[in-house]
Amino acid sequence: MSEVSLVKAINLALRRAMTEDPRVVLLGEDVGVNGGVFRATEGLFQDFGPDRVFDTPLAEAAIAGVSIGLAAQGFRPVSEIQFTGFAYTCIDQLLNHAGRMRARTCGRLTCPMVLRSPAGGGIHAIEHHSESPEAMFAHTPGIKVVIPSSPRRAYGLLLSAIRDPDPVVFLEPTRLYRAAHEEVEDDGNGISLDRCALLRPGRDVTLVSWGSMLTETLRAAEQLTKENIEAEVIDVAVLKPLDSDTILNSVAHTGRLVVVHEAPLTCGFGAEIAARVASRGITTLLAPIERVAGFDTMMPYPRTEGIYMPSVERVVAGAKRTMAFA
Amino acid sequence: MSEVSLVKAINLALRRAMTEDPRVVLLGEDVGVNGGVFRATEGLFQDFGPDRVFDTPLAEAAIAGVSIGLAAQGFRPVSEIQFTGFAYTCIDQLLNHAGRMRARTCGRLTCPMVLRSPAGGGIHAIEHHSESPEAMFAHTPGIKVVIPSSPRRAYGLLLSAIRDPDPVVFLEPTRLYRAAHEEVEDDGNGISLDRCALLRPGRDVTLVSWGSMLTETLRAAEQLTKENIEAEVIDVAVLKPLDSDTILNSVAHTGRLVVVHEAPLTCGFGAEIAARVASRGITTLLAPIERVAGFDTMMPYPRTEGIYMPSVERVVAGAKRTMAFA
Amino acid sequence: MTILAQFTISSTRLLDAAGEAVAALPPFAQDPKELEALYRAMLLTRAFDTKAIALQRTGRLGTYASALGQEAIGVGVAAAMQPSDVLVPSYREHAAQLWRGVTLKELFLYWGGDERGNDFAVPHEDFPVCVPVGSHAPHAVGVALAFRLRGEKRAAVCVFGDGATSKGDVAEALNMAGVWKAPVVFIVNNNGWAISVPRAKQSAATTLAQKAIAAGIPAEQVDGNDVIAVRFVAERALEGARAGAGPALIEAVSYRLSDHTTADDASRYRDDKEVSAHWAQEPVARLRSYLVHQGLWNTAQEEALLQECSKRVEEAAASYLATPPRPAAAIFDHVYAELPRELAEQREAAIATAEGKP
Amino acid sequence: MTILAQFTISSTRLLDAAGEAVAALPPFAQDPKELEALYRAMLLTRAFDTKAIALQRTGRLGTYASALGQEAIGVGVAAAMQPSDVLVPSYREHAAQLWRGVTLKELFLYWGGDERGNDFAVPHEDFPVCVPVGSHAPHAVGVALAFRLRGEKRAAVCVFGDGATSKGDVAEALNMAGVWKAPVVFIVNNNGWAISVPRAKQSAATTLAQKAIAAGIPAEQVDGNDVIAVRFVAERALEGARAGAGPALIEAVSYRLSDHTTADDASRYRDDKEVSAHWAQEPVARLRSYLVHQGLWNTAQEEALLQECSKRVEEAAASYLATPPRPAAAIFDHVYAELPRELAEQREAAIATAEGKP
Ligand SMILES: Cc1ncc(C[n+]2csc(CCOP(=O)(O)OP(=O)(O)O)c2C)c(N)n1
Ligand SMILES: Cc1ncc(C[n+]2csc(CCOP(=O)(O)OP(=O)(O)O)c2C)c(N)n1
Ligand SMILES: [Mg+2]
Ligand SMILES: [Mg+2]
Repeated sequence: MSEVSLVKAINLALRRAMTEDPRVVLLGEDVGVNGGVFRATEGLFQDFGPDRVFDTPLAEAAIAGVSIGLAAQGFRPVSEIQFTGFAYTCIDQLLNHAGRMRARTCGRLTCPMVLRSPAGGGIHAIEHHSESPEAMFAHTPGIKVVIPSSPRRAYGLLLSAIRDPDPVVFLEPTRLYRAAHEEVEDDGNGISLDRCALLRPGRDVTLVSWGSMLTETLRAAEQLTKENIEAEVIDVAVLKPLDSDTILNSVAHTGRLVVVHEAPLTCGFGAEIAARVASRGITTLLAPIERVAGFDTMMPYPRTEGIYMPSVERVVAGAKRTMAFA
Repeated sequence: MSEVSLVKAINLALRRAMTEDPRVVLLGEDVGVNGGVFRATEGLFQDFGPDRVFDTPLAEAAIAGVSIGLAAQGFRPVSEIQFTGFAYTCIDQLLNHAGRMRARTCGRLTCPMVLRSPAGGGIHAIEHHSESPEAMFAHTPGIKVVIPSSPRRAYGLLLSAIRDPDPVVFLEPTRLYRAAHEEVEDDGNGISLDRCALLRPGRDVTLVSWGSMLTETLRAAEQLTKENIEAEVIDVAVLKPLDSDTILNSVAHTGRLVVVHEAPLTCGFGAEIAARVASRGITTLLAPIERVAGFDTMMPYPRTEGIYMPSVERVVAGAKRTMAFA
Repeated sequence: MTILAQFTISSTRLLDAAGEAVAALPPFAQDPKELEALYRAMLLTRAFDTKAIALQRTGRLGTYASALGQEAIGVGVAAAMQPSDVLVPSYREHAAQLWRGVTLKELFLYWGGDERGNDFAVPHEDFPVCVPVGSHAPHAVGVALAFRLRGEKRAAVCVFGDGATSKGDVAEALNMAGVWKAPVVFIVNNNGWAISVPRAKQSAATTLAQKAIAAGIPAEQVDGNDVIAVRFVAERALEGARAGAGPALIEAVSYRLSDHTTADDASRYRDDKEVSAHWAQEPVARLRSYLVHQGLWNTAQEEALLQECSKRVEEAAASYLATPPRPAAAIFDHVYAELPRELAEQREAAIATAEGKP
Repeated sequence: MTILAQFTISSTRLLDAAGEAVAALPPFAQDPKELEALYRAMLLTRAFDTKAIALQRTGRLGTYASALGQEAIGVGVAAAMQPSDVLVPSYREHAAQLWRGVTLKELFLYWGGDERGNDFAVPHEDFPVCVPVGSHAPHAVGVALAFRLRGEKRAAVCVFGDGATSKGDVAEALNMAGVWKAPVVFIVNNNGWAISVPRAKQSAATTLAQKAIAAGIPAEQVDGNDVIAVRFVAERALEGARAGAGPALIEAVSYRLSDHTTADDASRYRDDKEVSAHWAQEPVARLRSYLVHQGLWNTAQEEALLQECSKRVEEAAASYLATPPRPAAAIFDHVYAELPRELAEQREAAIATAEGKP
């Protein structure tokens, strides 16, 4: 067992899923011979052939729409949208069709599809390549939304997403594709889609995040220990359906909550978490709920991208504000 | 001055805007000779001619995209998307272009456009005609999101939206188009886009809503008086940018908050309001924040639509839960 | 200047407006039973249409889209399909749905606002009607691709209107179908109008068939009021698709004799003279004249058929009206295969509210 | 069967690969100054290209999309435009942008990740490059519609790639332009590849020009490595558009001699032999041969021009590198015309964080 990057873990999960289930097919732009612009599908076209892995013309809405047709026919399409900034044209298909095909037909037709897409910034990419629209998908009934934060979790969550009988939007943190390394056992074990993950226990403040922002969040937790603040860190991982209990239980014993995300603050998924705690967990709160998030601006061009991205310092400051609160 | 319906108020505002500013043009499906499927543009084609009001082919993404081109050239396009369920294909244009054209070009090119669309359910419409995606638009930097709740407010808010130098998504509550009647003075006065409206003062609990759900919310407030509960009712009206202060000030004296909206609960705009109060207003809260919202399902077909729609009873119950809380 | 490519769009008509054969009829048209089946299906559709509008006018059905005048398209196309093919229809193809085996009651339930109207026992793999115009075109390509990948000799049929041809989804779907040689036949029901937008303002293209040229797909036009011609060209395209020849597009030209839907008032934008002129072209009278001239049909049979159709429609309507709405909890039944915890709580709340204790 | 419509797609080439005139050249080509201007612009683009790649390789520029081999398209099209026309380009049209008056420094700033690279002093109304493929096509239609509504004799030019022709946005835009007779000319820069997807897998259409047939728009193909031919056909289409003849589409066939971008490695999916074969077609050498044969150009001039270009490029690069990034607060400067209260608070937070006190 050796250390692999997050993108390699994705690749392992795809290979495993295709091996165990002939209904799994991959489609998207450049996923074939080229193995995907980030190499997530590397080698799969060569090993499984053109009937299991196919390049599509440049048309994201149709990639989603064709996946719906394939899924309704019993295939398990895993489609790649090259960057999440180009997935906005898929929202109509996801919202008007994938998310409600089962309900519209009383279960007669279903949509077991996965729409994968690299998301998030911090890679100094050209404009439109650093988007974090997870909240939009999480607002869509009938859809599941998953965001891994490490190679091992990427492997297990993607396997579960592909095996799930319903449509899953699977957002892969581009920033972690090569940066994150971890030993991953290719054992075919999925990770349940109905639970958040506790990454670090702590008594003083609960830090909740997902995807690449857990890097800053965990670093912040480390720094806080220097000031004798023990932060508990939760990786939401599955934004929809949301496991509120794990978060509520944590806040119940820490009394403090900081939600960290990269998407713009307003209507980001942090708002949903804050709202649930402000409803069910309010009596356990000892301080205002803090959201450390991207600003309500577009992702700036690379030269000033760093201004936008939530930093370790901002997370630490947010946590301290909750501690300082009397 | 006579009573007019909300859709007539929209019509008056459009006529006024076109009269005062030759740069205002209307485009959309069936907005011409037919005057719009809800008659919002009735008579305008006949009076202003084919160079000011034009029917488009059936292509919503292009309606948004063409509006961006017109706006960058100094026009003030007001485009109609026939139903909000068909506006999802506009999200890419709004998010990747309209909302950031100004920022991308450092102000050289701008997007003074309004995208109007009938939204919401309760009209027993066929599927896809009863959507409430306001939160998705409110998550989009550079965009403003406005939702009127009465003929007078529709008139003033639409005028301000058309005069605004930035892109505005203007969602019109279909359910109120003909149901709501009010005296509207066609005086050309706009209503500021930076303030919420206090519709009803009260000391015990703050009920916050927007659009057609204010009908249920105000009725609920009436019912609550019978039990000596005085509810303060706020019409958000402008979801983005959000005037948090008015809401925080209200909660500061009532100590209780119930947010009411028709969109699915998860990641609805109610979450953003709850999150802001749970951050800035937490010390003033005497009870958990309640959200009375649509369920996380698709809008059911007409026969069971009523199950989905938040009812007066649900709002009353929510308010009472906050009051019962000790 | 070098010429790189040339394209021709041609049109097929076998029966003229008077019901006279203007060309050799295909083999199936030699069989009276086949022709009678087509005729019966068109009449049943019209009977359903009439009843649906009556129910809507009296508040017992939702907004309804009539197929009046376009029955030959749905019937001709469905008759050309094999049961194992899959139909991916728009909201105006009741004729095709009925032929495929969707029941009158299921249609009433759908238009009455009940999801159970989409839960067809037969045809089990057909899609429900698509309301967001054109957005179902890529679904049909996916279905066709599934057939190709499994090596099945089946085809998908996607029907949409003239207005839908302006939608990006349709262009993207046509192009993908072309690249992948997917066994799918696209049918454009060109009824001349997209609500108030006439065909001429929908596109500067001379024909809508030529939309397929952009995708490198063979295309042709057919007289959509001539059910024999429609079935003939559709059969040819479907046989090709099942045999691996790839996709095809057929523009069936007909006319919307009704308002767009029961919510529409076409007199606001359409000249009655135009409508009456098109009544002379309509498909039911056209086939009837042919059958009568051929001595294959008489007034007695007509009478009997009309009664049979209205009886079936009345029974279905009664059974629909007698069907109680689904219980509150039902709206949570099929959101996901398994109800997540957070939705289970919402389900309880919905039930409580329905029972008057929110 | 009646024939309803016929279409022909033809192609224009004036200089062959060896730089021999294979047809009568247009008047502008009789003027040596005109030809020299086209040549200089292509060389300047190539010099910019070389420097941009060098900067990227050394970490001083972001991911960059080279125009290598496609200079004739941008230069030919821009040369056919009037200053008052508006360019709505994709991300690979540096050649056109430079001709239009965008400065080398502005291009470096853009590709270096600085919004100020889009704040052109000249051409003030041109759009910044569009990264979401094809999504700018409707913008160009809107711009063109604005010209028509104001009765201005101006045209919009929208350039996109072969891959973009598969995108719904492009089909919707073409159709609307056709219906409204908008003065817009669409240029397809067909460089044979969409990253790793070859033209043949992008569409089953014989030519990409025929995409316009779906919209009822006149279309033609041109040798995109022949700058004289490109300018000639683009001028003809633009004059028509300004004169009210409506939109047109031109497929300019060239080849992507470089990787897709500096982030791409084309050797993974493309045969080097294919690339070397296309070097024989490239536009710069082609025009140079013609100029040399005509006695209009010699090695001394070539030397001087190369030096002049690299000097200009080096100066612009130095000036770009010497430009400090914008301050933290700048990301809030142009979100809206006026900064809303909620954003003012975020702005303070950003400044504080930048100053180390989050
Ligand atoms: C994407 C989308 N936009 C708008 C509508 C509203 N609408 C319903 S039917 C229709 C016209 C469709 O015309 P056509 O495609 O010709 O089909 P027809 O109704 O004539 O059969 C419109 C605009 C819709 N349902 N979907
Ligand atoms: C809508 C969209 N999808 C995907 C991408 C990622 N991407 C960037 S360029 C490209 C290929 C474009 O090919 P083409 O249109 O031929 O233009 P070229 O790059 O060859 O000039 C892709 C898929 C994008 N930028 N936009
Ligand atoms: Mg039509
Ligand atoms: Mg290309």
